[in-house]
Amino acid sequence: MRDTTAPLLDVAGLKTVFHTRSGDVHAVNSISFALEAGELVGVVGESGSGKSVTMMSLMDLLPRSAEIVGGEVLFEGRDVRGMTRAELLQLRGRDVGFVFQDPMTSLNPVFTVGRQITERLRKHMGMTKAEAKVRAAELLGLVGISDPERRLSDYPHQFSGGMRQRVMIAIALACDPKLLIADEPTTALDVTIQAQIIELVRDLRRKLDMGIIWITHDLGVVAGIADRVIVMYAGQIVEQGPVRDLFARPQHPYTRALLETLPKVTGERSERLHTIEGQPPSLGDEPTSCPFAPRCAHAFARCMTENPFRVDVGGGHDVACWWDPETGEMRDV
Amino acid sequence: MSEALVEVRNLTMHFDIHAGILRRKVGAVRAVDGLSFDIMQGETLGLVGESGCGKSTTGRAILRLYDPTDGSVKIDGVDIASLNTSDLRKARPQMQMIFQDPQASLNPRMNVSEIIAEPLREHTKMDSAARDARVRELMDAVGLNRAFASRYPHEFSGGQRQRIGIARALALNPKFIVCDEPIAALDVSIQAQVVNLLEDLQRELGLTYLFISHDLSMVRHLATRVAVMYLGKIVELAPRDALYSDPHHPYTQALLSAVPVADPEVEATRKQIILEGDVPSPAKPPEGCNFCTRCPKVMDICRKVSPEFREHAPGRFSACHLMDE
Amino acid sequence: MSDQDRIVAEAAVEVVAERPRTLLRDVWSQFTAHRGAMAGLAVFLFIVLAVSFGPFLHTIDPTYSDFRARNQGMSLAHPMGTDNLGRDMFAQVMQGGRVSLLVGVTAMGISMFFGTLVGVIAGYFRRLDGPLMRLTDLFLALPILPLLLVIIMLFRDTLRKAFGPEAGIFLLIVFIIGITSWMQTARIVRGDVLALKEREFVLAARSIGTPSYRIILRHVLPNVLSPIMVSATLGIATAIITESALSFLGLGFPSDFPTWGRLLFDGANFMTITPSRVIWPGLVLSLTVLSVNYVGDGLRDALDPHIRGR
Amino acid sequence: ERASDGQLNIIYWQAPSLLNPYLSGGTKELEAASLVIEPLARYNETGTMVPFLVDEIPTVANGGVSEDLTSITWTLSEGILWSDGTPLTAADAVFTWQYCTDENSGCAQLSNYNDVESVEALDDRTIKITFSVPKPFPYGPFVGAQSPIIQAAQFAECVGAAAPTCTDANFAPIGTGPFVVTDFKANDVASFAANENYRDPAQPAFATVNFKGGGDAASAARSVLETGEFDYAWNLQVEPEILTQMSAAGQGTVVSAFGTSVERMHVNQTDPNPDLGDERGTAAHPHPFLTDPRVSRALSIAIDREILVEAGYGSAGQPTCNVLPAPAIYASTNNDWCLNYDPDEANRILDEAGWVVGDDGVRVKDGVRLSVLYQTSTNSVRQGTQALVKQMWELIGVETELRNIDASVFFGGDPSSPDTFQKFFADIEMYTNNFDGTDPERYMGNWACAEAPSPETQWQGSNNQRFCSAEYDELVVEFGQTAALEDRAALAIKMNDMLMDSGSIIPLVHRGGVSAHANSLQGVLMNEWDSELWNIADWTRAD
Amino acid sequence: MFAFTIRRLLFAIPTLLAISFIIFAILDLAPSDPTGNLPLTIPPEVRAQIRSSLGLDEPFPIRYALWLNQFFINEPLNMIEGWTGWTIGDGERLRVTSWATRSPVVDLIVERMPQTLWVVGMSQIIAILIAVPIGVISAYKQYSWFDQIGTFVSMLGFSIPTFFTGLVFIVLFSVHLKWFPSIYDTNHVIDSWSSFVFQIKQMIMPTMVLALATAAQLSRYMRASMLDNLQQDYVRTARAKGLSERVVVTIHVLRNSMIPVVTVIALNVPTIFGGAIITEQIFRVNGIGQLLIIGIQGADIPLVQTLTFIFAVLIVMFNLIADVLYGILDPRIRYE
Ligand SMILES: Nc1ncnc2c1ncn2[C@@H]1O[C@H](COP(=O)(O)OP(=O)(O)OP(=O)(O)O)[C@@H](O)[C@H]1O
Ligand SMILES: Nc1ncnc2c1ncn2[C@@H]1O[C@H](COP(=O)(O)OP(=O)(O)OP(=O)(O)O)[C@@H](O)[C@H]1O
Ligand SMILES: [Mg+2]
Ligand SMILES: [Mg+2]
Ligand code: NI
Repeated sequence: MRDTTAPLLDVAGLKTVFHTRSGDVHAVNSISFALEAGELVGVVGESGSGKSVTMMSLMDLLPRSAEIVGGEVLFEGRDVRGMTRAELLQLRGRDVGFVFQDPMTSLNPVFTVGRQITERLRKHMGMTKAEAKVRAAELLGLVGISDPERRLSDYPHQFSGGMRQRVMIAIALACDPKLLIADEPTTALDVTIQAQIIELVRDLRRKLDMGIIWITHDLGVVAGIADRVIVMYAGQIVEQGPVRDLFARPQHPYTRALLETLPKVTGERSERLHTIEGQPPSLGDEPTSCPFAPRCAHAFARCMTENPFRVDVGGGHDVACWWDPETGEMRDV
Repeated sequence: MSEALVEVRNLTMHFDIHAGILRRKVGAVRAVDGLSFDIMQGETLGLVGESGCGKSTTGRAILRLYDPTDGSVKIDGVDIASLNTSDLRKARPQMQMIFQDPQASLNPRMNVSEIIAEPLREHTKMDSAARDARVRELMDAVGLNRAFASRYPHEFSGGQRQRIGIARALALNPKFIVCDEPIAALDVSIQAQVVNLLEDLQRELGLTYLFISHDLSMVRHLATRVAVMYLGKIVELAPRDALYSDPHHPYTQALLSAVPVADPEVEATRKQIILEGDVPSPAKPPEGCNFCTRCPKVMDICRKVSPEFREHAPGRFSACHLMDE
Repeated sequence: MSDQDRIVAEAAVEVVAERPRTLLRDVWSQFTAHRGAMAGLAVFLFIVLAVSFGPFLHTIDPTYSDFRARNQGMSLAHPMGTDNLGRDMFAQVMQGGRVSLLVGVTAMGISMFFGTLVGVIAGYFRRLDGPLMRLTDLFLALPILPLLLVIIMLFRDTLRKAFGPEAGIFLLIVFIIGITSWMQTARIVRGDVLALKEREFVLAARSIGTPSYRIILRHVLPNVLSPIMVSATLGIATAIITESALSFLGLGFPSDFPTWGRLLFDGANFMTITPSRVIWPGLVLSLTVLSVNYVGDGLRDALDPHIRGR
Repeated sequence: ERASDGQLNIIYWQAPSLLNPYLSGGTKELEAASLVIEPLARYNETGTMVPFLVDEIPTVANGGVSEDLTSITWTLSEGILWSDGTPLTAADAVFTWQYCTDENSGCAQLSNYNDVESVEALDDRTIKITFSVPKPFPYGPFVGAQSPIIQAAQFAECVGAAAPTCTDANFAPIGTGPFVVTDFKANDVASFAANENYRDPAQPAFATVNFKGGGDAASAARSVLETGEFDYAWNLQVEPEILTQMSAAGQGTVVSAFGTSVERMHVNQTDPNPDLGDERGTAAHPHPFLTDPRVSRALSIAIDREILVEAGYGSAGQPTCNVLPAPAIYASTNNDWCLNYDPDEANRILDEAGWVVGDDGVRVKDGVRLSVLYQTSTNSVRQGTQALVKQMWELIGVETELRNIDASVFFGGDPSSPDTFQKFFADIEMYTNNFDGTDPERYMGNWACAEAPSPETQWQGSNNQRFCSAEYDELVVEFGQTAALEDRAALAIKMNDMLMDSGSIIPLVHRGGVSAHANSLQGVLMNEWDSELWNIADWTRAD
Repeated sequence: MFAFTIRRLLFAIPTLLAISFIIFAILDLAPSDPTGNLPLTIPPEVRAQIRSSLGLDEPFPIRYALWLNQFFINEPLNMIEGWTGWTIGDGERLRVTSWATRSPVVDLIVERMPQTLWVVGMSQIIAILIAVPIGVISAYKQYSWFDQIGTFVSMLGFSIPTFFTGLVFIVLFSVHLKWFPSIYDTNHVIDSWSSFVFQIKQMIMPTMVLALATAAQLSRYMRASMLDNLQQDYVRTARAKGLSERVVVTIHVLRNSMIPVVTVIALNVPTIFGGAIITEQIFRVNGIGQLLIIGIQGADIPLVQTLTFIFAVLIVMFNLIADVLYGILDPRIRYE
């Protein structure tokens, strides 16, 4: 069955809509990207740009009000959206690990941490209770929790935020997944704890060779760990490329502005911060123009009438923009 | 440097913990534990530290939103910590606060002009026309469209809401403003707008800020001096550039090294000091130096004696036994 | 809730200073979208109007007994039939409705007043929290129905004497139902106030120097209004039901003073002779409670910021 | 044959709280206890005395009652045993008297032993009761359900203050009756079994009795008439049409019997005007208009009693014009004019008396409006009656204000409450009264001048309407000295007619008891003079 | 957790004392007269004598102290004696005595407890069995037709007074269909299959009336609580672990949703006792509710005082149980 040549994950034209009482929200609009095994892709974008919804759409973990209205998700060449319920459960349980945004609420408060880890092991690895327990302790140790056997019988509220996030990672890693999706795993944490977790993930990556999608809005984190970066804006991918290339050669005005607004801890201190004026658009309708155009200093008339498609700028780097930063002119596409 | 506008001496804020059958006091959360520092006229003092280390508590105790357990806070020569209710009320206009969560700090049932006018109603005898005029003025000052005056907070974006909060804080022409993580809840693209606004206002109005944040890079951008807190205590206080280029305290060093930089080239080579373990609970701080449980340079003495916070180079204060050698 | 859903394009507003969407209007539009609640509101209003103005159209005196026309089924002259003394049921149902609704609304008013007062004070003033909550617990531990029965039995004549037969018993019943049902509201309100007190806008008001009572009036009360409103609607329903239970146990209003509960109770034995005697009071009673419940449900949804705007 | 008919199911919707009638005056307790303990003689369904534990009723004629009417001697039948097998002796009767008259016992039947000087056991079977005054009707003690004989052996420890502590005895007295208590749950259910030692070896026919209480009258009726779960239901104060409808189910029969209960209006002869302060409602201030018999007569004749009966009583009521309607020999026929509903006549009388119809339809005389405050206890039938009467009186230009007072306050007799029926701070009040047994002497004595409640008597007394006539008082005395039945009857009728003529009482309905029994139950003789269950030993089950 | 429980227990004592005083005082102020219901043929002197034999003459504080002593010391001692067969002291103690039955109030209550407990207990169990699935399904399929109908039915159940439902039941099932007896037999003993069947039959109507009213309310709580929890992040985590929907709902969500519901159930129990007053009256279950009504009607003050107070004790006790249950179910509280 397995297509060895196919990428680990291949997403094409994914569209997700929320049906709300005050109308539809087009949270994800035609997202396409691919992920190779062992690769770490960082996804950045501001709040509400659709990062979480995209990832949730992949494994159909959306809330009830959401509907995937189009697109294709291939996991190792298998069509995820066409899977039966059982296959999907198997996929979620065995091959994909999720780490969610908020460690405080993502664990079930009434079950012990041990139970929440072993549950997955027993269901998907067919382990006995005792085996699962041993493995769970091993996993807790792996994510750097001391005295893991004892902590297995503790409840989530007895852990600190950083430790809970590590427990989430342990759960995600439980069945040696091929793909780990981490949704802002460190946003809620302090920098020193964030450093610990980043270190941990780097470490695990070396050991386990998983594909990782790492969502964040901290460009610094991405710069530190990612192989490739996806920049999202208003439910779309506006730019995508290898990390060094993207930081060295940002193509999209939004990416550029983002990098410019950031103050730094080292080096030159700018006198005044750059700002991006205006607000992201509301997602009530499917965009027919470039969603960034109203805030863009370089917008052309065409940007207001047509939504730019992604243009390859070489080196696996592409951008959804017609403005060419090198020339300051409209791209010839 | 100019004279001190705010003098904080031995500021201590403990929250009692009650437990047991009779709800007796069994201990205290030492949220703020004996802080002493000055804030100069017209400067921005940055206060950084990890979550739960007592930054907000410090800010609130300085403004006497909490009654401090101990210590004194002089603002412009008046000891705020010991004023009675009515004198405190009279002293309020000169000190104001901007809050972390722009959504939570605005009453959802009041419209913008009511929110901004509230301090005016409390402290001035302006008639409603004068108040309206002043509200307009303030809205202009913080860059809010006057047409929004009768809108409700939920109709604004985060950055706009924070501007409303700032306008409210400015209404009474304060001298001193505590900014409690005013940008933490905002998106990167919006943070810059607010920070620039704060800077502009400081320049125009000669304000003094206590800028609380855990974003070290933003503090670097904004502050003139920076204080680093750990578990209820200031471990290091120094002028900005000195602190960032040459941190003395091991915690400051670790903190600075942990901040990721948005540049893959730098990141690839950056040396990080990874701290082990979690921050101890402020209810049960370790014996000796508070940082001794995680400090990479820990010595025996650190586990026994709490280091003194003192100035060991001009303008550079810290609390570490390493400095005492 | 993320910011996104509420953002208004700045550019558009620059030009038109449009009428602001107030919170109230948001709630209202949300409420109108709740079909059950709208139906409930319509039914409830209809019943209120009918009992208030019905007697002007259907002018038979509810106490007039036309002995020859007793135990009649529904007819044009007596749309809901007559009782065993030949009194017109329709007139009695309307008369009873006035009382029942008044009982519901007044008792609810009393209980909301006390509940809110105690809840706000307990939640806001730390020092009073303990004593007030103990008091609430104490009231919660009182066996309401038994005590209600006892108190009514004991004091109804004293009050009757003081205020006249109808007003006296009315005051007693309403007061007792009110005074014994404020505790839940107090608890809910206290919880909300405790949370509100930690919200930064209250802190902001304090940093401005707003005195406590104005903080309560300006910042706290308006924000606890929604749970109070929801309790209030449910309170009406409960009070009406409680009154009818009292009537059943023979301790409600006197037998010459119709309420829906009383009519239902008096008519119960005639169920098989003149079904209209129980069907109508039962129907309006249930409809009222039902509609009020639906309105409460709708209000809850409309006031919940997490449901709103989704 | 004894115990051959299985179980008898009786429902009393007011459940008995104990089975010792001396500690509770309630009918439900009396009747439940009547299955077990018996008096020397009972009244039958016609109000005639029948011997139970004796062979013969003592009279002056047979020498059982002394000539001077101060003593009566009863002789117990031979061989009567208590249900525990011991013989019944005269000492038990003596004990019973001592038990009830002990000062600390709070005996509810004390009035049955009024004027008793001594009770002696002349021998094992002979009981002599001596009175302090001549008793023309000496059948108070040990006659009727109110005064049964309890076993001395069982209650010996329970005299005086100890009476309430003897729960076992109070819940399960040993008796001579057809049944014995096997289990008693207060206010709920009593279980009885046939008494092995009952004097008639063939009785009772039922082996056990399940005596259930609780609920309301309508559901009790339903359980006999519609669902057939019970054989006998007592006191079915239910709207008549409901009973009629239930009977249609064919499971049971409604039976009724009439005693002496009369639903009546008392017409206040004193002025209840609150402005009078302490003298309110006293003889010092006669009522402004109700002392005029013509007004009262008009009010009476303007009431359609048939409708009142039909609306509230059905077969349990008959229109009456006498406050003493029974037994038959005492019933007057001189007042039957009132049965004839005649509003025109009423109008005529009032016109004649000088009451002129005013602009608002209410009659006025000398500036006084013919407006009355009409009070009664809270009860749906009474409120129905009030409403109907109010309308009837409106037709003759009488304005009526209605008031009802909770029964426990109204009848409670608390001197500090202004709302008791004795204070009578109203113009008209309505309730039911009756007398135990068949002798009206004490009852007719109720309306002597001295019986009027007043501040001096702490508002105690039975002459609630404050009727006062020297002539009547003389008749009361005479009654107490007359022995011959015919003479007593003539006196009683005369007194009744005096009361009626004075207009101080307007009788409305002669009320009877209504019960229902299953069609399969035979031998029920509905009796209002004694316990309804008086002849339960004779009851049998038809197949 | 332990300290918490003990603390609550200690708080219960002053609460109960205060309540006992309130109850005693209210009833004592009552202008009620135990002889008020006696036939009018009983003359006033006799009434006065009956009143004094009931001990109504003592002043208020003495009667209160006496009652407290009887209730808190004598009665418990009696019970202990009854259970163990020991004799403590001389065994002669003044007990709280009912005026109407002249027997110890506690004995009456003990006699009536079984009926009440049977009916109330069964109705609670049935109510839970009905309400939980309805609540769960309604929440899981929010706004589906099932949910809409469930909402409507439960609100209907809430809005029809129990006395009315009870009567309809009787007319329907006893009179017309003759399925169930309309009168509860408190003497019935279960000793065979058929007597068991009879017991079930006679319990069906009263329990159903109570259960329906309770279930109506419970299912609303259950639904709300489920809705709350279904939105929580941990549900998404559970789904992401590849657990089936059934496991997610019945294990993860249900367990969390039950926490508030269980306390609602516990807190509801005393109310149910109150509600049972009406049901008992209708079906003549003659439990403690009916005892209370008779006591009130007959102005049997000691009985009413004691019963009301027992209700208060029940409420306080179930409050305590609710708190403890909360702790047991919710580890966040357990480890406080
Ligand atoms: N349950 C929902 N109902 C309606 N709209 C939703 C819902 N969840 C998300 N959205 C909308 O979908 C869009 C994308 O949301 P998403 O959570 O993916 O953003 P994000 O990029 O993850 O942001 P953040 O950085 O804040 O996590 C937003 O506009 C948001 O308002
Ligand atoms: N009202 C209070 N009662 C008890 N403890 C409190 C209270 N307020 C704060 N604390 C405790 O005091 C400590 C310091 O809290 P504070 O809010 O000042 O931290 P912070 O540095 O502002 O953290 P953050 O970055 O998360 O805002 C924390 O451990 C907190 O739990
Ligand atoms: Mg997200
Ligand atoms: Mg803070
Ligand atoms: Ni939200």
